[in-house]
Amino acid sequence: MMLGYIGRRAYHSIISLIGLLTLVFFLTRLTGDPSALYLPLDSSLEAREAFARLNGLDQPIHVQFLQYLQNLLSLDFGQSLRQNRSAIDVALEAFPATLKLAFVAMTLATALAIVVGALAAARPGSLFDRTAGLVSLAGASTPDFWIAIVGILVFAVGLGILPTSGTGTGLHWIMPIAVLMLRPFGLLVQVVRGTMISALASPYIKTAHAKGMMRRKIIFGHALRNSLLPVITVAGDLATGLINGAVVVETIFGWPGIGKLMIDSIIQRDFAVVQSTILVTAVAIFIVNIAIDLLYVTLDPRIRY
Amino acid sequence: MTASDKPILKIDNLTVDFLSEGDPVRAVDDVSFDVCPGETLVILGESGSGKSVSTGTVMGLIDCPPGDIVSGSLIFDGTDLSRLDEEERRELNGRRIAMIFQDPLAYLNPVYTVGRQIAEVFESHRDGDAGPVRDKVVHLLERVGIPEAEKRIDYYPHQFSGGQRQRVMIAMAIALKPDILIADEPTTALDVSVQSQILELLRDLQRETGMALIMITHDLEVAAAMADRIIVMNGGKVVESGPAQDIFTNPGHAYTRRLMSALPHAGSSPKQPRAEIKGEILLQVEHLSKHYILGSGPFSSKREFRAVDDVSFTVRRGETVGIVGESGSGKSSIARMLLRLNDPTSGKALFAGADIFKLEGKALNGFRRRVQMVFQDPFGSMNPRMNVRSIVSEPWVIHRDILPRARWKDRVVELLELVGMKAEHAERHPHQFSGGQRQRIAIARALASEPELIVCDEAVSALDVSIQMQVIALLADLRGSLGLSYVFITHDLPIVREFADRILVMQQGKVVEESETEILFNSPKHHYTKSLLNSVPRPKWA
Amino acid sequence: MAEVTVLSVKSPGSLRQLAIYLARDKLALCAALFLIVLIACVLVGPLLVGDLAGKLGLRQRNLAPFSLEHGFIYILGADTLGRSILARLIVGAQNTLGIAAAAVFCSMVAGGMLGLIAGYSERWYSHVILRLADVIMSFPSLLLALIVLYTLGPSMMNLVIVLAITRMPIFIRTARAEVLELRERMFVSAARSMGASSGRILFRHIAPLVLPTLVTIAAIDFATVILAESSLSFLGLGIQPPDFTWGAMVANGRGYLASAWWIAFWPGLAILLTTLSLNILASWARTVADPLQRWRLQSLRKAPR
Amino acid sequence: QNASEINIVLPEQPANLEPCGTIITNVGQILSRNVVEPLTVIDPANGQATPSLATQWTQTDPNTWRLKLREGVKFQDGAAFDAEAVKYSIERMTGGKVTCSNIAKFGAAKLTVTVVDDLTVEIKSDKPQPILPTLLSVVMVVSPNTPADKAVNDPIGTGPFKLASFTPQTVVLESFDGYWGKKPAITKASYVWRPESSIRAAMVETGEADLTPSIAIQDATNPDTDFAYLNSETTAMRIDAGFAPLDDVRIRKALNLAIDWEGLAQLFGDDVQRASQMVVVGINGHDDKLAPWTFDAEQARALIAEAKAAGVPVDTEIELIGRNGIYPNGTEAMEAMMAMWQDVGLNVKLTMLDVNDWLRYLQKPFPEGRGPNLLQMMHDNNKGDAAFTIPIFYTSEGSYSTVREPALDKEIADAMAATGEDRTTRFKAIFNKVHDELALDIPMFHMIGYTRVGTRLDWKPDITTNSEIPLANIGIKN
Ligand SMILES: Nc1ncnc2c1ncn2[C@@H]1O[C@H](COP(=O)(O)OP(=O)(O)OP(=O)(O)O)[C@@H](O)[C@H]1O
Ligand SMILES: Nc1ncnc2c1ncn2[C@@H]1O[C@H](COP(=O)(O)OP(=O)(O)OP(=O)(O)O)[C@@H](O)[C@H]1O
Ligand SMILES: [Mg+2]
Ligand SMILES: [Mg+2]
Ligand code: NI
Repeated sequence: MMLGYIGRRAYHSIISLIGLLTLVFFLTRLTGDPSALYLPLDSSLEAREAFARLNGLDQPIHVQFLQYLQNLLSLDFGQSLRQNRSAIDVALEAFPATLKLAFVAMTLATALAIVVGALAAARPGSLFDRTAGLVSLAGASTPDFWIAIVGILVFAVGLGILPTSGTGTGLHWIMPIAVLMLRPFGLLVQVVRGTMISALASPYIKTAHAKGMMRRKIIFGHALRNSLLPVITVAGDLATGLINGAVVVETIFGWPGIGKLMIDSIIQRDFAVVQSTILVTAVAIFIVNIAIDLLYVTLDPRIRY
Repeated sequence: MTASDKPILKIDNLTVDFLSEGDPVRAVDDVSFDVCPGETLVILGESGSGKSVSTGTVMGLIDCPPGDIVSGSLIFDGTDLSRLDEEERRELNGRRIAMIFQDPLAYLNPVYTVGRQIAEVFESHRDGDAGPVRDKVVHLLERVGIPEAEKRIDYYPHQFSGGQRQRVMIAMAIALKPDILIADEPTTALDVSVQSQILELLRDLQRETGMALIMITHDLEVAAAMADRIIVMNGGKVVESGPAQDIFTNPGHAYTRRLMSALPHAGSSPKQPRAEIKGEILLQVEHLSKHYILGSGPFSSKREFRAVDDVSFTVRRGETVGIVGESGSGKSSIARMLLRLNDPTSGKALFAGADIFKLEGKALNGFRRRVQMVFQDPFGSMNPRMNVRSIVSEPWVIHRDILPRARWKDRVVELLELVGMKAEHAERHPHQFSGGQRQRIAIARALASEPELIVCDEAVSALDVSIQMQVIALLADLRGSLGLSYVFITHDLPIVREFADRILVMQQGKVVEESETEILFNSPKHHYTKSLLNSVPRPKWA
Repeated sequence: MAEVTVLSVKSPGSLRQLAIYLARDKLALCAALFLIVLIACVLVGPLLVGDLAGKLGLRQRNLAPFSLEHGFIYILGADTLGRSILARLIVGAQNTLGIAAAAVFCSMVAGGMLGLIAGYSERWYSHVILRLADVIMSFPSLLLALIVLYTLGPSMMNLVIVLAITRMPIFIRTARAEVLELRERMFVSAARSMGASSGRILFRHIAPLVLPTLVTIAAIDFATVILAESSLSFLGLGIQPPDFTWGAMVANGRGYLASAWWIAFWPGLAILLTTLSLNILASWARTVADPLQRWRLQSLRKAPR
Repeated sequence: QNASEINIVLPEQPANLEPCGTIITNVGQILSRNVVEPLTVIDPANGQATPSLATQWTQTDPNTWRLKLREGVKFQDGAAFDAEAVKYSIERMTGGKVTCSNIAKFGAAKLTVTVVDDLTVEIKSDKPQPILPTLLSVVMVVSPNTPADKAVNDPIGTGPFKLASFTPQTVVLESFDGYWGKKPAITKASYVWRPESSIRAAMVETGEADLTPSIAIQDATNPDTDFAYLNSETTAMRIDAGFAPLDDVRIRKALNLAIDWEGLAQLFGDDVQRASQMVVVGINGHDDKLAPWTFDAEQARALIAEAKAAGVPVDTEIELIGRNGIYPNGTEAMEAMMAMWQDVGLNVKLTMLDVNDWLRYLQKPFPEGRGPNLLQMMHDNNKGDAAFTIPIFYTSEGSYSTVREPALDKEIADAMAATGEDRTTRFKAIFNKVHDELALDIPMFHMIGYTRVGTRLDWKPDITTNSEIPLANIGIKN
């Protein structure tokens, strides 16, 4: 039954993926002819026309699309106009950096948020609850670039304990991860807290107390487990948000990831790269969503599809 | 077994309030009682009289606030329970004091297997005795009579029947052989034979370990069978207490007297078949089957379980068909199918000539107005966000033509009063009621839509005898005046005998016997029916 | 947004009652007062200081805060064109809150609605909704913005549409996740057995239990949307100068974090306080709406002892 | 880290390393004169071409130039540098198979290259090319092993450094032992990129990097490390003279007069120079004496009133088209200017566009349905000659031009054909006419760039820094 479900989902996902790519293909072309962007400002009209011809941009759009589909069949995702190489290579090269960042940041944020949120929910209105709420919300609603730049100014320039940016050592991870975590952390703390308060008022929590279970186990075993559904959903959404949108961190800290690549190629109308990055992230996002849906069934036996 | 006379638990002057905007609700008022090792104390009392709250206080399960322990001392084995810190409390709960909750579904965590939930008792109190926890859990489940315990241990609460969940609850409570067991209506969903098995189990435990038992029950036969001493509560106060036999034979307080006289089994006045049930056939069930697909996890192997197996019966207009039978024999499953809440695996059910399972749109809507159900688990069947007023008036919102809006408010109060509740209860939410009160709200809601057929699934099981009689009388009255029909699922033989015209006896998904009430009681044919009728508990002192 | 939940609590004299509940939670009271001040700014701010917000002061660029030399209106300093930050905060509130509220509200309502349907129904359209959510999640918001810009042109309406659409999936998926569990509850069966229509079950029985989580998310999304808006104005889709929002003010100060922190700080603080207030109110509303928690806000009069 | 290894942090990642794209800032700053070398180099002081791979050049007829090539030069892959290689490189540029940005500098000229002998080539053009040696500064000579039909990311040239690696994080150059010239002090240079100016400045401050070009003025706070230099960029507003009321010269003058130039300059720093023409000092054709417009709101109002009296529809809405991110504080400048114009009574409305949208307005063909508009723009001429500026702005065919003045066309054509002193005076005359008489545009400022150079390095930026950072010129202090 589960395998059947996965199969069905995969099938649906492939259809949506094709739909997505088609949509992207036609819609990106609505955002203007890129020829002028690739040539110096003072280049002539003829030069621009020559460029369009060279890159097949002068063809009617449906011809371009058929060509694209045909190439897709032979796993050719097009050439990047900007980078002089295969677009899918560009996308795949950028992806791991983002994935690593997103994975570490989300894992940490979720774990931390669960602990903090659960403890806050255990005693609503307590000092811990209020402080945790304020701090996490402050983190979540401060502009990320603000935190990033101020962080660099303080920790790298002022105190000199962390490198400003770049990749390499473990120290290089600290600030990007911290910045990336803030919003997911803040949001998740709130979600965990809210659902946990309701869960903690359920009768089965009384049973657990009557059994003499440890408070910690009651909170994290019983109440948390029952409130995980929205939590993992939101976490999943935030994770996919990071997969295609860790732009600020990528640009400021110089992690060459897919978010920055996507923005650049959109602004530059590097269509093949736009399509390829969307393909790569979409596959990742679809997989995450399927995984989350499967998780629901494992987490709550009453759920069925 | 000798009950030592030094009380292991002594409660003095306990008063508990529930606070809210406005005046506090006094749930328990100056209650004192004690219980000695090996002794069984039965608490009888009106529904809503504070039985659950006062025993909940012993385990520290009343949330304060909004609960408020105004006064009282709780001494357990020499320690003052109100002075314990969290860790000391934890050490006591489950190991030395255990509790069987009244409402088994709500009190089981829906996302864990029952096995795991029972195992947690062992894990929370890791003591010397080793041995695989799982084996112990299986053993416990077997002791409480869960069939196929080895497999069932990996199932989730929602895959159990009402009575089975109750037994899981019991297994959980007796896991560590506590010094005191508080059993809050432990047998409300159990058929008589399983009930006697459980009662026997409890007595065994008392013999083995000298466990003190505080048992709350509405069932006078059970009370008589178990009690050494009895206290009777009414309106939050203890109105009478004393040795069991004295109370039964010589009740002092007016309420106790009323209780005893309401006992339906006392005078088994042979009932004449009522004449008016010759009406047309309202419901005709043909070869109904329900097979559940069972599996413990999303990826585990599946197997089929026949919960309802080729069941056929009919209900005439104005007739009451009682369904009795083994716990887990598929009674609730039938009810749910008749209400179109679960799809049957096969079979037909015709309501007023139309196949219920094929109804769509308007016809379905009309059907739902004409048929109502009182669920076995009343708490779960009410939206926790709605207050009683909106719960009871919901049918009128759905079916606009039943009652003009202006009348709703009065009608809600009327209905509540019919089932023995008060007008002020209308503004409260479900969690603020006792088990019996919730059950009555559920009945009031079922009556609100003025149906033709009500499926009652253990609808009066949590009510004390006096209120039970009041409700039954109400139902009978409606049957007479409006021609209502009932499918009345219960474990309580005296009640079906009193109320039902015809009875189906079920065992393992099959109807093993069906006949007129009096015929069944006087000359049961199937051996299971016979065993049911014979296992009526006997007073302890007899 | 908080009002939405509150309205669903029908209790006699509910408005007065709510005021009493609000007074019981000091933090929520502060939050509400802050929001009232904001709303006042939105309504009368432009009349009071409207001209000052646009008045150039090229010779007092980046004026530091806390000096009264140039008058009280410059107490928070001046921005890169020497305009009073205080005046701009007041005037900017209108656009900022207007856009964010509209976008968040639309995405919450539309997303929540679709999520309810997707979770409750097992028909084909619930699959379609979910795959749609997948597609939106994979579709870069920037690209969407560009496309809208090129096809529909810049306008406030289009901006809100873009922001609302991109924020929708989280509401869809969260609502659905909760519904998956809630629809298995007994009271849903009970309602169904009474003949309640799917609509009634969804909106009367299930939605009130889903809403608190959605409101929590929406409250934090407020900040996200304000900041996202400013990045869209970079494309020309957002609010265009001389109009501005707090998000644009923050973005404007981005380059000056090292030299003139106050330019980005004050609008950032305004965003933060707004989000914070909304969250505090959301969590207060959650308590009000939950009968099991409502006692926290009631005056519990104990019996004399 | 070795003392002779340096780190450079650039504002933008180079999208590719195609040697034919060195006029793109982030490609040129890495490749130009480091990996690949041009035939000639422009002297920043006077705009004249000086020898590089070509050592001598003579104009044999108006259309033909003969170059002598440097001897003993080798490509980094071992191939020999000779006339064939030069021919190959030029043909690769002009062949149309590779998108070549540099070729734009040649306009529509058709070039034919003939090998005269091993170290001599002749370049023939279809039109007279008086400044061909200047143009040759964009001809980067690549190894004949470079594919001719495909843009590359692994350029091979004759420069003192060869490409060691190119990843999404960094580009590394290492010194090339076979270099024909003096051995540079630096042995290895790593380039990384961070868009945020304050971060780049911080990286040099903390020693993580040694050099970063183009930091924002507000980050250039340390006089010891931060150098200001005129960066050859000139900002301006183009007036679309094709629409009323902008077709009236009084309005155009009023536009120039209405701006508080001193105040506006605050946005761009103390060192910024007020511009009166579209090229900077040092470019052939720049007229020192041409005075910029000054701020005179009264006169602007008077001119507008006068025009109004003459029936010019001065109340028509004028669209002010800006481009996001065009230069630091560009949006602020637009906001400020709009406010100032509104102040003198013109109905100006600002629209900020993204690059691609803005480009439609910049280059011909202009979009249909536009009305009177002012376009924010920036012009960069670091190639030494006003020929890279005047025709595109002011001739009828010029790709940015909104002017149609046959007389002016003629004047420009003559100037373009002229050489030497004559050429200079003619260009100056055109700039004067465009500014004082026609007021065709609103020149704003000659922009200033700031570069932060770590204390370890001995180097100063100059006007060419926006297009190249020759590592060979960088010394190490000790
Ligand atoms: N949380 C609560 N808030 C307010 N009132 C409550 C709450 N819980 C229980 N009560 C009230 O306290 C009284 C005692 O309830 P309790 O559950 O002890 O009754 P009970 O004797 O167990 O009844 P039953 O036999 O019906 O289970 C009831 O009137 C009930 O309405
Ligand atoms: N959702 C389910 N999935 C799997 N098995 C189920 C499910 N619901 C009920 N069962 C099984 O079907 C059988 C019949 O259950 P049902 O609830 O109909 O019993 P019942 O006759 O109402 O018993 P009780 O008197 O104890 O309430 C039980 O053995 C139970 O374990
Ligand atoms: Mg009770
Ligand atoms: Mg049942
Ligand atoms: Ni009973």
